[in-house]
Amino acid sequence: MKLEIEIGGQTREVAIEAGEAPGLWRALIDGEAVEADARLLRPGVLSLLIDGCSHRVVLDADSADPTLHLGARRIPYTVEDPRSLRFRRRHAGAEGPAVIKASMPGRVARVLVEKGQAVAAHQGVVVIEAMKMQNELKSPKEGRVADLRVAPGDTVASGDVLAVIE
Amino acid sequence: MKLEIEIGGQTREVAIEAGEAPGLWRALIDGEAVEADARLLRPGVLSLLIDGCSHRVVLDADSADPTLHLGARRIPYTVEDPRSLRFRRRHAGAEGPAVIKASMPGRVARVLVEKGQAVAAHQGVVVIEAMKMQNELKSPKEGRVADLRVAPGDTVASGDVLAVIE
Amino acid sequence: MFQRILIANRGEIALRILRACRELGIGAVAVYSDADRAAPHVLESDEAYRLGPAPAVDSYLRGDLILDIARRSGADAIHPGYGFLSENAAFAQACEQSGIKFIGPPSSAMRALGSKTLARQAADRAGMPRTPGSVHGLASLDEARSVAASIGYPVMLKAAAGGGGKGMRAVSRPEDLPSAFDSARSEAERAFGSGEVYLEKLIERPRHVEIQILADEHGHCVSLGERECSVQRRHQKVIEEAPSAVVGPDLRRRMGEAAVRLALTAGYTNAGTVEFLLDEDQNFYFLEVNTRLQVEHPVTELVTGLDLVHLQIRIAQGEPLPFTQQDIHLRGHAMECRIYAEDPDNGFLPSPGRITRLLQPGGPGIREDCGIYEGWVVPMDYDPMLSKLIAYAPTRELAIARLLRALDEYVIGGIRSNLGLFRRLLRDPDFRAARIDTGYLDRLLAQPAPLHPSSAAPDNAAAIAAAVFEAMKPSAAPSASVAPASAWKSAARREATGGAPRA
Amino acid sequence: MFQRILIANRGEIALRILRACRELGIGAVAVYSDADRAAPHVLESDEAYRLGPAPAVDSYLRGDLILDIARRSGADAIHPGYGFLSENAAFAQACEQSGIKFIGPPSSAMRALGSKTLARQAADRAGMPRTPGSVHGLASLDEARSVAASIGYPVMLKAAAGGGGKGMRAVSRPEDLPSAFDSARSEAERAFGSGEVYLEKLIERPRHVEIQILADEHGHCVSLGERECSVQRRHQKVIEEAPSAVVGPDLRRRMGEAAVRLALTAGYTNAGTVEFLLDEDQNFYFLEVNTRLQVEHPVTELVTGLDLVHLQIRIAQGEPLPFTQQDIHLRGHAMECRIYAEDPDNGFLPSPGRITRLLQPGGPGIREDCGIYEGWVVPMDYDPMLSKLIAYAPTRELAIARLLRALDEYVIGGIRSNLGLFRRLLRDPDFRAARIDTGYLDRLLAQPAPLHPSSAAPDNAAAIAAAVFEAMKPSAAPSASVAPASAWKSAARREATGGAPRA
Repeated sequence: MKLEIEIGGQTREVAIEAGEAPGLWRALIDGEAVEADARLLRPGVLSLLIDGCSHRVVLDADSADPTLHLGARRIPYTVEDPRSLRFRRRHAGAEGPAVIKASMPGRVARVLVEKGQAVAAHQGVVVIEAMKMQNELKSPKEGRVADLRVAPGDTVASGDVLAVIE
Repeated sequence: MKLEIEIGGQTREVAIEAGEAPGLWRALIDGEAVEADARLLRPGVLSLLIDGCSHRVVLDADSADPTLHLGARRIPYTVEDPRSLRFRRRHAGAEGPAVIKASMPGRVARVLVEKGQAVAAHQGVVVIEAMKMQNELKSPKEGRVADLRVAPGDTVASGDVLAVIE
Repeated sequence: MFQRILIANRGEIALRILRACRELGIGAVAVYSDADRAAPHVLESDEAYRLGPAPAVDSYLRGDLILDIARRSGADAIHPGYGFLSENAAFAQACEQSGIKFIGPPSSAMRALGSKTLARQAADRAGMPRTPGSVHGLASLDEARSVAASIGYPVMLKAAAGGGGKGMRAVSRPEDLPSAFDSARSEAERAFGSGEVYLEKLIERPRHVEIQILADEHGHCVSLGERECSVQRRHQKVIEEAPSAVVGPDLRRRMGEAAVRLALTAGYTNAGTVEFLLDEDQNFYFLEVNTRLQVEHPVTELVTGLDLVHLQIRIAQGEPLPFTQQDIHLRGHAMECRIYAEDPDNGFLPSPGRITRLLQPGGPGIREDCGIYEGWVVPMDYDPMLSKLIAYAPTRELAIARLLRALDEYVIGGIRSNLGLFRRLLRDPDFRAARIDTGYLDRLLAQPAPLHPSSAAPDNAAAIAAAVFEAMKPSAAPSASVAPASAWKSAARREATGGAPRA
Repeated sequence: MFQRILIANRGEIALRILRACRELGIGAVAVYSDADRAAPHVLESDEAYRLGPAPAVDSYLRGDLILDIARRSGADAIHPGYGFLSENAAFAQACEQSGIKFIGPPSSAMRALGSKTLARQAADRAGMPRTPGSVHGLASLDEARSVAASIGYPVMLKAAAGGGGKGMRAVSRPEDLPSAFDSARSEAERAFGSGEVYLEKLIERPRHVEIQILADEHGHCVSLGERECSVQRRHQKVIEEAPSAVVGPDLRRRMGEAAVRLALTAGYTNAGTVEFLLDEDQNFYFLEVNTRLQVEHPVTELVTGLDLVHLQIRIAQGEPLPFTQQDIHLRGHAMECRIYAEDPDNGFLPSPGRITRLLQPGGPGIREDCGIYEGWVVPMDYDPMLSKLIAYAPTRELAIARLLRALDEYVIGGIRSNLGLFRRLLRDPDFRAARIDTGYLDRLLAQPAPLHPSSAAPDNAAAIAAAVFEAMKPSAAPSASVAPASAWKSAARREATGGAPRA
């Protein structure tokens, strides 16, 4: 299995295959051969031994881009099969209307614009509230509210699209 | 769903169905109507509210007969659908040769008899060892070793049949 | 002896009080909102009753419903915890009138000390040092001008009903006073329903040092030493410790005596905290009284060896304090981290949601007062505190080392937490040297975070772990051989030698 | 300062030492058998190396492999924990010869105190009370007869190399001596490779009380008070506590001074325990020395506020003790339960296997030194200890209440454990009154267990929970209505009123 892994700001080419015994893996990482002994203690919790060095790795796979907790470090990463559609799409670069996404999970406290309305850059669009804190989402550019997907009282998840500015 | 539950030495007739809202259940237990609010916190861990009384119930389902941890109490039980085959088989009563089962998980330290050999009641048959402790399994009756299913060094689980005495 | 205590709270503090009830053989009655049906305090309670929908105004702030449940469940007493109704004198009074013991001070003492201006007057009666300034609400801008001129700039405008930094303004020049006065008043009005503000001299680089007191209903009151809570963000405490690194026995005694005097003057009973500012010359100034158990009470428990919730319950039952001031001995050092569901890398935005993974620390010297479990959905309706991680050790240095060890064992997945903030804070040279004041953390956060010692070059381990997780996915295709045999030779040879320690 | 310590152990004690290393900034090198690849001590280590197959003789007892890994991984020191190689003087000597520090006493002191007869001679040199009897191995049955006659029956035959009750025989009449002498000798020969046995006077209903000592390499030695470990089953400790309910300051001082004298006489360094029997008249008799850290060390840590593993490491680094005897103050009460994978309802048979559910206690005053996690497969190859649950509280009564509270929070599923035994023990009136001796637990277990207060009539809750679990199974058929509408009426009405507390 060949993978391209974006991790810690770098892209690594990793080829990996199961070794002779259960739990043993052989990897080529940017061409360098590495042997790893990996045991899944319970789902998402891995004990990884590489040349005697012991690593506790916890997988946090719920968000769009998965995250590893390697010891005390929190490391977001992306894994791509170089042939996959998503990979090509990401690497094609995206242009188009500006999308305003929820920066945290919460409830919509206020909607400050109407659909079709003209907005200035940095103008407030939606206010999200969670845990006694309010967060105002602003328009990234001058434009027009092409879509408005939430109303006051709605519950939103982090990353949900709230509005689209053209 | 109608069930016959053997629990704490008693047999209870329980009919149960989901209530109006998620987590609510309506039960008839030996004819008495009971409402329960049950939330599964994670697999096997249940928060049960009955008339305001709060119970933490943990299911331990791995053994042949499942066990509940109700607060600090450990309660083995069996659930039977009255129509099931197993139910009828259990209740038919079993007769026949004596079966010697492992009383604990462990490794077979010694086998004290041979297949076909005559044995006296209470004669040692197999010695199991685990955690620095040895446990000698004895024949429950006088007879003959009709079957011997383990050899020294074998690993056995609790309840595994070690030998059959006819 | 109480038969049953209703715990009018949620989260870690509800669980902590519930455990005290268990230990004293008292039934624990929990209440919950719809967001908390699966909360740990419900799971571990003896009885649990629904209050209402998730928002606090519909549930944990509904004193009427809570009193009704207390009556109907046969509870003798109500423990309010902290927050919610804990400093609500009207609720305490309603309990008193219902014959249900409110585990806290009498409502009269709560009223006398709950307003900051009234508390400043009480401090004067107790002969206690306080910051120069007014002890009544300012009637007008003119009065504000004249008070400010008499005490000298810089000054602080504060809301009498205040808390959490609302209605508070620092003013360094006379020309800024009018707008600050107006905005403080209107903010206080909005937040607390009272626009009363007063003025005090601003203390430069103060430490926040507070004294824990315990008073029984027989006129005995003791102080249990201080807590230093100078590490704050937006007036919210982040790390608390006992003892303070800069408070010696003499200062401790003087602050303790002042706090006890104030409590006795005000007819205070049960547990309470008298907060002070400590300036760079070791002068202390009365700040306010928290008429309840505090979040940070565990650090006092660890250095005194006492259980404050047990003692609160016993005091409320009318028992006299089982010790005198001379019996209180502080030993070792304790430090607490408030673990929050917030994202320090993203403006400290809240991070409610499902906890998908949870690995918790344990072992020597670690106490965790926790309100979460793996699978729990942290509601968006309440404050973001998940847990309190507390370390005890013989010295401050070792308490810090122990907290860092425990933080390294701690993993919270699915939501963001501020664990990383503590890993940074506890390694900061200024914090380690106890060079802290209430502005310390904001100054630290204004600097870029130092790189993690080993994060500069993300090592192979992370990439390999990611690949292993990918390869273990049920969907992963059976892999063909990916490397020429020769590439594995040295590895295979190394493996054949057995343990293969590094050379 | 050590750079790296190899931990030659497994389970909770390996994890506990590993945490101490972390806290002191020292790298922790773990070793593991094939049964322990997924063990917590491997997961949390900095480096981990395979020893060999599961049986201890092929892994944790392989001193040669362990020393080799220490050398190759660059470890400066080896911590042996307890059990395995911890009292193996030859291994300690091999470490000394390899220039790797053995964290424990010098091999010479281990030899001088490791044999019980040599230790009795050392006790005599230190002027320490011991049980009447021989201080050398018995050469013949005739010698045994004459010693027994001189001290008077009943007597105990004991193996000089003994431990765990092996090679031990109580003899109450002269005519029983010959067969007891033969069987003790052959049992000792089989168990320890040495048939040396000696004779001592049997103390009736003794308490087991032991003194923790710490000695640095500069001639300083202190005692850290006593632990009472009288609750034993088959000579294995089950509950330990500090302080003992029957040891007052004067007795504590005298026992402590005797223990320190013995350590200084024998050239002892590092942590050690001097065990005594205490008779009903408060006379104490030297029993033996454990030349290592003990399982029950946490109760001493909690009442002294010290960290014994930190101190072991510092002593091994050549540091002087950072305190003197006068600095040691005991405060509060600590009690430890040894949680085992064994089935008290079935002859205490071992219960290795997968832990399918694990709910662990926490909160105030609870420490857990634990070597398991949910999903861990408890190997059948080692002793059955899973975890140590330890409570600290201001008084013995509250420590017991706290342990009971924590035990109620604790659930171990998939295997059997002795949690229920502790729930029974801690409620037993004799235990609560501290009317205990080394025979106490065997007498208790000979009585039928009292019924659980609420287990006499298994209430509806258990049956309903079982039915809910059944109905939640993916295979459960969609249920048809099972009751006439009228049966639900009152319940529906109750629900409509909201919280629905019981009347």
